[in-house]
Amino acid sequence: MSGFDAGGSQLDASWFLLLAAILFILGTIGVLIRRNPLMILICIELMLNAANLTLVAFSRQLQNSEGQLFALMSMTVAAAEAVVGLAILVDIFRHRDAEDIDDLSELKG
Amino acid sequence: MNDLYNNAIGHWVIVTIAITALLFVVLTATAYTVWFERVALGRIQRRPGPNRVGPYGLLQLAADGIKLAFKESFVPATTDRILYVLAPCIAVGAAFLAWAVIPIGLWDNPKVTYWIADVNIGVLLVFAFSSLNVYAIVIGGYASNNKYSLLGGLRAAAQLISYEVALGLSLVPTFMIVGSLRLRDIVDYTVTWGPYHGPIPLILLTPIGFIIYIIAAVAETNRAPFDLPEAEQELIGGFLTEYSGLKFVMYYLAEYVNMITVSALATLLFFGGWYLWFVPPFLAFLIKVVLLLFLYIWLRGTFPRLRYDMLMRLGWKVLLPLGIVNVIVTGIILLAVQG
Amino acid sequence: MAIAIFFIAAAMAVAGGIGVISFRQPIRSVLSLVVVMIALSILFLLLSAQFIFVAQVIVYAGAVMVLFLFVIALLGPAKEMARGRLRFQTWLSALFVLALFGLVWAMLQGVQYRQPEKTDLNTFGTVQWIAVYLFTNYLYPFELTSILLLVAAIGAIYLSRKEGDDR
Amino acid sequence: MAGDENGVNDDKPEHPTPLRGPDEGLPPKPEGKRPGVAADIGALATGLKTTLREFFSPVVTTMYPEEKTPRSERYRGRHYLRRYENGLERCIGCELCAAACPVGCILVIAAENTDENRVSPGERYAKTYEINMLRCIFCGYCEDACPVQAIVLGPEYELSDTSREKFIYTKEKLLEPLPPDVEARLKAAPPHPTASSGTSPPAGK
Repeated sequence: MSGFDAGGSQLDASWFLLLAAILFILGTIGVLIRRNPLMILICIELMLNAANLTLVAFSRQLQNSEGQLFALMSMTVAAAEAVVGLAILVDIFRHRDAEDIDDLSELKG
Repeated sequence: MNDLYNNAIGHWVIVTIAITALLFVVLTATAYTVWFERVALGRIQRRPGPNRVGPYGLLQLAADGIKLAFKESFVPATTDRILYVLAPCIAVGAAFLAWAVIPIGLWDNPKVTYWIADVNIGVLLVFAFSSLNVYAIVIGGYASNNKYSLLGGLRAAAQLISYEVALGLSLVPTFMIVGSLRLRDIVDYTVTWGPYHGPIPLILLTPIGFIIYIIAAVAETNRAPFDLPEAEQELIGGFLTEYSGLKFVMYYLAEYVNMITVSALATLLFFGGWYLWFVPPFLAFLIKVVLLLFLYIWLRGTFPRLRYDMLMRLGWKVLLPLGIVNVIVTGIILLAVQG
Repeated sequence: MAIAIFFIAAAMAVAGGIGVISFRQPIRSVLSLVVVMIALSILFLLLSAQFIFVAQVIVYAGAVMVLFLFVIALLGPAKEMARGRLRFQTWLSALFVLALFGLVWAMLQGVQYRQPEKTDLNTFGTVQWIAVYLFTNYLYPFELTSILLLVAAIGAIYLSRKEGDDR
Repeated sequence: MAGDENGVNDDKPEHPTPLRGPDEGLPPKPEGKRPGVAADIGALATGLKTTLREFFSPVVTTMYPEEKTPRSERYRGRHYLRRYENGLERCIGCELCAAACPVGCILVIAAENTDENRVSPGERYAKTYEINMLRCIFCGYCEDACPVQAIVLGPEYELSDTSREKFIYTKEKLLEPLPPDVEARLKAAPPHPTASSGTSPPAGK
């Protein structure tokens, strides 16, 4: 593994990837075990952040621009996703008290 | 000096001293901004303002501070205790962080620099830190568990996000002209216009940008006439309703630090920072900041508070399109000038 | 120094991540997520991605999460009910996820990085550097995301308007 | 402020705060044409100009504890019990002030004058004269009722103190040498003091 010089000490991209993996896993656990739809959205944001970290870490490791640009794009997508997701959630909460995602299993409004 | 700075430990010593000095300066400046506001508002209303504690009321702030510091520090019963205490801390932290990258002045001989960090994304960093400020208000409003506080917090969230867009957009022409985000480069921006060659206050090149900036900045700092989050008359203090004593002081402090921050930023971005004929740099900077602070107070003393829908309409339907047009026009002019 | 910063930020991020999934009140989860984001922004700075750092703080922490906070404050402090429809669901999911983590870990053990391209590290990650790529090579995706944002904004306005408010 | 605002104040509307509907009483809006952006900005500039002018005009505050606003001659403040020039008390203990007092804050207990102990010119004098200043509404009826003009309301209004008991003003407290301005006021309308009878009604009322 070839490391890169960050502030005078060797810090390998693997460290960042491992951290990103941990965060992604935490996000996945959240999506799986939490029931509040809002919480699931929050956990998805956490997973997106973890993905961003891998992108930027690879960008630095390979000294390539694409990773950072892709991270920017994914931030934009995350913002759009959050906006639409929250709008849907507010709409759902307006109609019914949905504290459990399983309550939303039927399509009837 | 340079040897000390290049030494690893010396570097940290200097940075620590700089941070301490800056904290001292900003805190003192904040105290006297409050004094200045009270006096200026008084004069606008033909009152003398504070004049009891110390000469010209200069120690009024010390008296107020002592009074507030000795108040009982309590947390109302049904609040979210952790968040309730955390919120004012966020306010102060976010307010002071921005000063890490604001350059105050520069002596040429001997070379002394008045800043902690001179980074090439300086302006963006200031925005980044000030964008965290909204948390203090929303969390404070939410944690107080009070409908007025909550309304104040929600208003603040909507208002701050709306005006942040206009604020950012108002500065884009400046960046386009200068071609750098480093605050020092923006201050050092020089032009050659026929026989003239030298630094120029950028307000001459982007007057519309300055107008949008000052309106958006007043809204960002929750100052009158955009002080809807704390509107005393309708929301009995908004997010501040449940706060008292030192926690209130922290919010108050943060508000005034933010005021000075945006004034300093406007000085750097539009008024040529620390350049003013023969005036020494630090003093020149101070004069410009004080004048901008006076503009703030003047606005507060003149205009009534906007209604909420008017605020949103002003932000989204007036300032935002104006900002976009300003960017486009500046771009066209730049293209025409530079070829 | 860099290693110390990395570990501090990583610890912040992991603690925040655990907070996100374990706090009962949504508002605390959101604030934990903000902690994660700020920790990640520090890591971005460590990876010399200045612009991503600023974008992370301004866009993610400063706007998107405020939106979450706004919605939570609007909907009130709804704690989720601990209803065990599948009692072993939590442990099952944790097991699967741990298996996934093991997979990633194993993958990371054998990772081989490509030889880095020769870039000027003085400009790497700066705003100018990003902007040059964003407005030349990657203009098309850039415009696409802007359209996506526009569509999202219109969709959100449509979704959140009141019933029968057909103006 | 004094110069240009007097003109505005002079032509007051007949009803200072008329009750009106949402559109009633508002100036009619010009038909078809909204005021332009320039007019709006002009209005803002006018506001800023006004406040700036006020900023540079002199302060009108009275620095209260050091300098006081002039009192009216008829100001009704703290009570005094007067004396005749020869030092005798005017009060004859008739209790008319206590009877006239709408809040009943005056207590008078009279005693007979004797030749050895002559306090007032009349038959009787007030042995006890107390006013509860917490109750007093400073209406001045006592002053009206007094046949010998013994009790008067002076110009003093800073009556704060630290306990409720201290607000029951006793005769010792009330019988104070008169301040010069009240003296002057009373000299302007002399009540013909008749030392012998003392019960003659005050002239000029």
